[in-house]
Amino acid sequence: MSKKFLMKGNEVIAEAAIRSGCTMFFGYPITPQTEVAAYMSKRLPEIGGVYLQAESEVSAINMVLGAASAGRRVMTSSSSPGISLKSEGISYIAASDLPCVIINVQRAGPGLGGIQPSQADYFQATKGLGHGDFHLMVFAPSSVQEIADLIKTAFDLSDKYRVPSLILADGIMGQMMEPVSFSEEESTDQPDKGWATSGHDNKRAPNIVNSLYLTPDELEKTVIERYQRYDVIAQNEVLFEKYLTEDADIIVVAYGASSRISKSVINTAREKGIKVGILRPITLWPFPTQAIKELCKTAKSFLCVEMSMGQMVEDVRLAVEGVRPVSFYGRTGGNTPRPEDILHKIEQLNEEEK
Amino acid sequence: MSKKFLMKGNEVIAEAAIRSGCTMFFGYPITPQTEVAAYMSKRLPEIGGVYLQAESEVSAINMVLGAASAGRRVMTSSSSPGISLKSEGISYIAASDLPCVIINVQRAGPGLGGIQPSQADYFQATKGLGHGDFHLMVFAPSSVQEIADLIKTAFDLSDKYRVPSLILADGIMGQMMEPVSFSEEESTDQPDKGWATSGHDNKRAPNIVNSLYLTPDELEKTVIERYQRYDVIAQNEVLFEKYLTEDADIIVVAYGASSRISKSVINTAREKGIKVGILRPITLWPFPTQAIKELCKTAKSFLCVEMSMGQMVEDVRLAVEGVRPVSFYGRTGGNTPRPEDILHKIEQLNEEEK
Amino acid sequence: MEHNIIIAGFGGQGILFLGKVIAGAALIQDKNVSWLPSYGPEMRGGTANCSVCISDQEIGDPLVTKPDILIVMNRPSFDKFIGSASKNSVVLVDSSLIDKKAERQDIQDFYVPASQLANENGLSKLGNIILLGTLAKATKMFEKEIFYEAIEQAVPSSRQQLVKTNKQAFEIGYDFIA
Amino acid sequence: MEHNIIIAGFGGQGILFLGKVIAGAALIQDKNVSWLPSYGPEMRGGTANCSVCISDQEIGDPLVTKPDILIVMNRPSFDKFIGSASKNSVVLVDSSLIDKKAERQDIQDFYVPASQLANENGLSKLGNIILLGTLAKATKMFEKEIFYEAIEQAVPSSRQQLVKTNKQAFEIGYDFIA
Amino acid sequence: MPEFKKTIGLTDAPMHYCPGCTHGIIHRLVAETLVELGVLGKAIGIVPVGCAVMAYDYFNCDCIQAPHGRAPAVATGVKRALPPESVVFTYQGDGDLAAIGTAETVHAAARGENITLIFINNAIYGMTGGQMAPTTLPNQITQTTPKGRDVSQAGFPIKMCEMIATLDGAAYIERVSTHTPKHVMAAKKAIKNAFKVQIEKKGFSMIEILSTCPTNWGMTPADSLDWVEENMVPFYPLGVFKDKSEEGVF
Amino acid sequence: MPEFKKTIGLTDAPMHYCPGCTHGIIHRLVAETLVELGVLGKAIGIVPVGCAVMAYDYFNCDCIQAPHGRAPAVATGVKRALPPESVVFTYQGDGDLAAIGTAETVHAAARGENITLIFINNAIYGMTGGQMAPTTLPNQITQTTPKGRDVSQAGFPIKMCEMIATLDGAAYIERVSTHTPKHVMAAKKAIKNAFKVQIEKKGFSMIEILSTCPTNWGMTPADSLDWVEENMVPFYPLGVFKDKSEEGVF
Amino acid sequence: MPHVKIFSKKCKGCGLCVKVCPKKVLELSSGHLNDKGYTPCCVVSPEDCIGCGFCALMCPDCVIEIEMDNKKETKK
Amino acid sequence: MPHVKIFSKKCKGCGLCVKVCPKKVLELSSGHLNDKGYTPCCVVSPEDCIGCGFCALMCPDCVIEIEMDNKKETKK
Ligand SMILES: Cc1ncc(C[n+]2csc(CCOP(=O)(O)OP(=O)(O)O)c2C)c(N)n1
Ligand SMILES: Cc1ncc(C[n+]2csc(CCOP(=O)(O)OP(=O)(O)O)c2C)c(N)n1
Ligand code: SF4
Ligand code: SF4
Ligand code: SF4
Ligand code: SF4
Ligand code: SF4
Ligand code: SF4
Ligand SMILES: [Mg+2]
Ligand SMILES: [Mg+2]
Repeated sequence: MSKKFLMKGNEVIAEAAIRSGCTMFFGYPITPQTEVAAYMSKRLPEIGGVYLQAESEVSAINMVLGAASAGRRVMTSSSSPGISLKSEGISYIAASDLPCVIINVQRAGPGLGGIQPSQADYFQATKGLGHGDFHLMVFAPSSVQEIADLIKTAFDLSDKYRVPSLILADGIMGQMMEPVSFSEEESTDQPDKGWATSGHDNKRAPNIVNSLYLTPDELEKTVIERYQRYDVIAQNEVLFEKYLTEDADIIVVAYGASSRISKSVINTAREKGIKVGILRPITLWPFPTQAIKELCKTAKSFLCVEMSMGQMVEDVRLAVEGVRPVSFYGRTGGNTPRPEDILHKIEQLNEEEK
Repeated sequence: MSKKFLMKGNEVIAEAAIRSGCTMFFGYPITPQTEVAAYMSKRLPEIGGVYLQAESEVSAINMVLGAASAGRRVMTSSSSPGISLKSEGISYIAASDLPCVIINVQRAGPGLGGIQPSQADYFQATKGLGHGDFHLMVFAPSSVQEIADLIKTAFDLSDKYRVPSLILADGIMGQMMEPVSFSEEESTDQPDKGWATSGHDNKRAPNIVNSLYLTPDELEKTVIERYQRYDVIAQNEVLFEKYLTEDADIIVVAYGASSRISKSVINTAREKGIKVGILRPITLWPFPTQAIKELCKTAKSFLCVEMSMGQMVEDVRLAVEGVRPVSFYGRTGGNTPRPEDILHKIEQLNEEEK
Repeated sequence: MEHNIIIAGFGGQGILFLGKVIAGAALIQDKNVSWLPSYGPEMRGGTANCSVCISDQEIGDPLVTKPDILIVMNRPSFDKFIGSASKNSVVLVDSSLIDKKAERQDIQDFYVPASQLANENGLSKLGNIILLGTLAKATKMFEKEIFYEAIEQAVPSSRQQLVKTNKQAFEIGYDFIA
Repeated sequence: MEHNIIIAGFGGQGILFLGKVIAGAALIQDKNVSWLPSYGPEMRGGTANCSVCISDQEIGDPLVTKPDILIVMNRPSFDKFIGSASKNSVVLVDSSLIDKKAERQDIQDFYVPASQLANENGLSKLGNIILLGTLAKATKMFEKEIFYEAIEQAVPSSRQQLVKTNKQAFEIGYDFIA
Repeated sequence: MPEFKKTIGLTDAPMHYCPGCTHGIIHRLVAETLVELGVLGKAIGIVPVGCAVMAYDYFNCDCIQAPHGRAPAVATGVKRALPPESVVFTYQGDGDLAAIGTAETVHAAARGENITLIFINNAIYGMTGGQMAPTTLPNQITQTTPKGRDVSQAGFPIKMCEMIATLDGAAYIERVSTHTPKHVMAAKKAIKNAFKVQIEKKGFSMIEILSTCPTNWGMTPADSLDWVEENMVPFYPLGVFKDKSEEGVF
Repeated sequence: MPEFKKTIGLTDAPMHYCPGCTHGIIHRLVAETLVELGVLGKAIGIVPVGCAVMAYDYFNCDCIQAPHGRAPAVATGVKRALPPESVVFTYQGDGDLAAIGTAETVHAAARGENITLIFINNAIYGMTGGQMAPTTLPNQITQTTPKGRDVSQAGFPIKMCEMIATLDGAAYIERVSTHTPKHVMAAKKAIKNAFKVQIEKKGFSMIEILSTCPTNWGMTPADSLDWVEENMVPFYPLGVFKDKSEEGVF
Repeated sequence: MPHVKIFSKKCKGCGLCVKVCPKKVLELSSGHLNDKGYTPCCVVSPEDCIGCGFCALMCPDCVIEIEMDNKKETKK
Repeated sequence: MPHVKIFSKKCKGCGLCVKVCPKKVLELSSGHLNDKGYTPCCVVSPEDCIGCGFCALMCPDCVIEIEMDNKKETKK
């Protein structure tokens, strides 16, 4: 096993990106993800990469658009209000079929809100991060180690499908230190980017990166083609973890920080003789709809735990389709779900089922 | 009956706003809603109001934030990419409990897309128009006359609940002329805005408009209080129209431009002996979930028609909860659903049910 | 009564205005009516067209794809729309700008050298209204007076001197066919 | 083995660093470990605290609310956290800064005038590490050498001269209790 | 010789700023000015995102907390919503006003918007922990310029007064400092001038105030004052860059 | 005496601009310059949202269509992604560059970003149908200033060259026009200078070019040229506002 | 002798060339529209052309080409 | 005689007043921390104070008040 370091989630985001071949970073400071940029500003120049602090999030995402157009692996990072500001640019990047990785270390909203952790940008990340029909691939790590692993996946898949990746973390994930080890394999086998606007050198026709199609039929065609890629992604790239679900009557569904808190509660509940398991979506888009549908066959009810007023729960309901009851427990405003409250909810559900 | 004018939807947006007591407008030009600003720039100075073309959509929404803080009825208008840019400001406005009216005359996306009509900002409008837990009241007119009526409702309810209103129109609604008449009643009875930051005149403690709460418990409290208001809205302010639904086997669900196209198809299908009706959500948030649930008792299946790759259909599925099949027909990229295609879909469903 | 109309030509030929006058006439007659322009950058220099629907029923789709009245004022529009006109539709062609005839037999087509007539009569840019006159005669959809009223309403109050020339143009078109 | 630790005090007292050393020691021993700071503007001047979890199992909630080890270095932190310490928990108090004793009987509390000892020994700002020494002795959670290694790793390579003073401070704390 | 007492323009809430941070001084100067000009009751303060984000707790007037960089836009909305006697000011850091808020600042000035911008230039992003600001000096070390600001990569600092003074709507533009009592007195005078310009409806005013950030500069508060004198003042010359207080801009 | 043939820097696609719109002239000047400097194959053009939105169909080099106003940020991303020999330019209207894109323009200049901005000032939002632009002249009638631009409400026009020239990263800033053949020739020279500055890595360059919008000005193309001469040139003086082409900015 | 060539199919009839031609060599066609719907520019007095290139410099649509008839020049 | 009053509970011990006092009237306490955890400022030689107000002008936290003891002055 390779060496383990004790590192902050934010630093791991940066280090893992660099190890994944990311050589360009454009950002703008915001709590609780400032360490990403701090790390990048130190390391990227050392490896001949580019670190640039933009004048705003809007500018940063457009620098990403430029760098991605030129064919480079590029990343930007922000937190909730900053992500809102990037939404026009993100829609453009998606519409221009550009690969890149975007980090959202969520803090509490709405508005300026607070700087404590939150998962209330789920809707925005999975359904509405900009105008128009499009998706991002959304990854939700629940440990510092998983951050390291998913960053690489996010870059690789983004290049493969030409769909931008979003890492949806939160203040806990970003600020927490845990042991982490990095895979030794070099990850430099990036697909050929023949489409990149890097100057035609008088050797080929001009490459154009564009999202404008004034003729509806043409635009519709590009959107449908993109949705076909989305279908392939939904077929092949869904990630989730199941824990003690096989015989479970109650399935907790939770991701990121909420899932690890929930998971520890599962063990306590099991000790009390309650048959409960957890399904942890790792990709939020594509969502593990099929896995949940499967569980409907064995489970009696679902409990969704989030750091929000209830957002992912809609996707759970869409998967469950009324076949089983789906309940919700959430905290917001920077509060995290309390293990005792989750346990209480589970006990209640267990009672009701009897 | 009061006099009817032949007016463009965009002009009616402006005129109706003025008749609803809106005296301030901040905008930035974008197709297909430029007539809103053009109209306002002419009329507002005439009545002593304020028209200001901002340097950007970001600036415009923040001017709205300022004017709303000062207690004035204020509006801004844009189209899809511009709305994305406003999303941080919208989240702030919602978080600061400020009333205002925001117009989105949707065009085709994502990215720069095209300028033809679209309904692909439904997700963004109803779930993700910014970071954090919050909602807007979302109104979807399907005729020029209804624009006139809903603008007034949007202002009144926004003041009443201190929740911002969004009019989700599209290029057809904005560009089309239809006859319209305006209600004669004066609408100046606006609720007292004792919270407004208009200078304390040394007569009261300072008023503060703010969305920052560094203590999670405090922030959570404000969010929960706001969600209680949302509950009241969901109880009392849902608007929808039903047409020929009573005996219908098939229920079409569609809003805005799609709904009027669908509605005419209903008549054709009825002539062919197919029992089909339509439910047209007028408020998209709150969504007429209950009305759809009711229809599940009598209808055999649902067909959702949208100018998108399928967005509102999720809310329909959430309402139907698997009790009945929900199918989808959509066009995107600026194309509009074709009556013959809708009819074909309905006929298919009718066949399947036999 | 139900009419689904497409009017098409170059920008600057008064295509949208013509649509507004027809829509206005329908409103005077208390019909349901909708008017929908094609919009966007192609407006400039390029082609312009608009859809007008007139009906006793509520109007569904405001976008006309199978017109029963088609008025075309340039060649690209002729080529684009002639095939879509419905059976028995009334098709008006500005023959001073379009040197082609419809190959269909199932339509009522009228060839009016409207732009030329307009120029000859010192009514330049009023070819559109000449075609309106012809349309009125051909379809009898509304009385002449209704159209006159609609013209009066559609002309901006600052330019009322145009009302007269518009009416002249209307008459020319009206009298062009028997 | 399982420990849920809260360390709290003023910003500038080395609260977060102390947490890192403990977490580092746990990692050397191949434990699962998490370290979570309180973060934000209150850092400055105000209070700072961090949660450290050490376990043989996977760690769920990294936010400690019921510590079995509590180290407090100022009065507000003492007041805030003393009630939350779990039964039989080990509580270390910098008694040079906190003039109060816990009223609870169900905890093992130690009062170490750490800041004062640090100043007296020319180790200013190392009150935190003195408390670490006491902790090591009181809990026997890891061998002294492990903590030394953890200190070496936690001190930035550019400031390795600090390793020595840190170890001195550790010893003082270690020897403070029997 | 004057007595010194805390102004009623400030509330009793203790300020959260770090020890020795001159944000506190500037708060007092603004608050005193509002009181002395008799406009506290007509004043609306727009506070930024930055260390001054909670200034609404300190200024004893109506306040709005604006999104990062957008204070001039919010101020525009407020000013135009209220009767012209209202007094609207923003209080913004360099990240807020000169980075993310560049467009809002430039265009409020270009419009001759009758508002006053109080611009705290501390050459750093204070609140987020010391990243490079648009005003960070060449070679200055920050969290995101760990080897010092390399202007060939990170760009040159922006001199806002010099830039904004080129705009036709700008009526009063001055740069002052807070690093000695004398400079504090001059700063007070400049702030007062700016508010007078607003009250007399002469157009847009902005006062740039050099300020310290001991915490992120990694210095004692006392040394920070010297650093302003030795490093900032030479780069950011103090003085009046535009004065149309007599004739106004319109 | 030279022959005139369409440059290979432009594609064969017919341009969609309105008759007589000088956007077309400027396209040609830029394209010719790229060819003459031998950098067409190394060039990446960033096209704006504005009438020039489809310029990627006309320039015979790699192109990126950028969000409204963000071309300088996109250009920065591209320039820094590619080897320093690459030649990156933006082509932006006044709404794009001087309104929504103000921050991006100012900061690209402040950074001394080694890119070239071609800035088409036609005093109006052309593409959206003739609304007021930041450069619309006082009293000029537009769709959103139906009684003429009232500077006391709508603000003063911005003189971008004057403003940007104050920034330390700006290496070459010039304003030219297109309303006579002579001016067109001078414009070509200015554009060439700007690209040379980029190629020689001297810093940021911007050429502001007065241009017509017959359609939205409501004039014939010929009259539009006169309008530029009589109204725009007096307000927007032509000339070089900054020239560090020798020494460079760094 | 210089030779002005106008691709009148691509001409938008803007008249800028007409305006700047010092020798009034060019004129817009009065009635005839091209396929684009414009009255294109025509060379009415080719013999007057001095080959100054102003027309080409001002044509926004690259519709004008100018050839210098070098042979003739050398023949002189 | 001027009288400098320091609300040491609110003092953050920043030392700006100490730095600018021309008469060295003020000093930070060496060991004692106040409730906020700071070593507050103390008036060590009140008799030297000339009431220049520099300390108050520089105190970021409005911790300093200066009273001019008018009575005494009139007594003189
Ligand atoms: C949209 C957005 N981006 C970034 C942030 C994070 N942020 C908070 S304060 C700040 C900058 C503070 O610097 P400055 O404006 O110079 O004020 P100072 O703290 O130095 O007084 C930033 C970037 C935010 N809250 N919102
Ligand atoms: C975010 C956004 N806002 C607004 C628009 C609409 N829009 C398109 S072009 C344009 C302005 C064009 O004016 P200018 O930049 O001066 O270019 P011109 O057309 O005059 O050449 C605007 C506002 C848009 N597409 N995106
Ligand atoms: S971080 Fe800097 S600017 Fe902010 S309060 Fe502390 S010293 Fe002042
Ligand atoms: S609208 Fe104006 S700027 Fe745009 S192409 Fe036409 S004339 Fe040119
Ligand atoms: S080259 Fe000169 S003279 Fe000849 S047509 Fe052109 S403008 Fe006229
Ligand atoms: S300038 Fe060009 S497009 Fe215009 S009339 Fe002359 S040839 Fe035609
Ligand atoms: S008033 Fe002057 S002399 Fe007295 S303590 Fe303050 S600074 Fe010193
Ligand atoms: S300046 Fe104020 S806060 Fe600072 S030490 Fe002096 S009295 Fe205390
Ligand atoms: Mg700052
Ligand atoms: Mg323009």
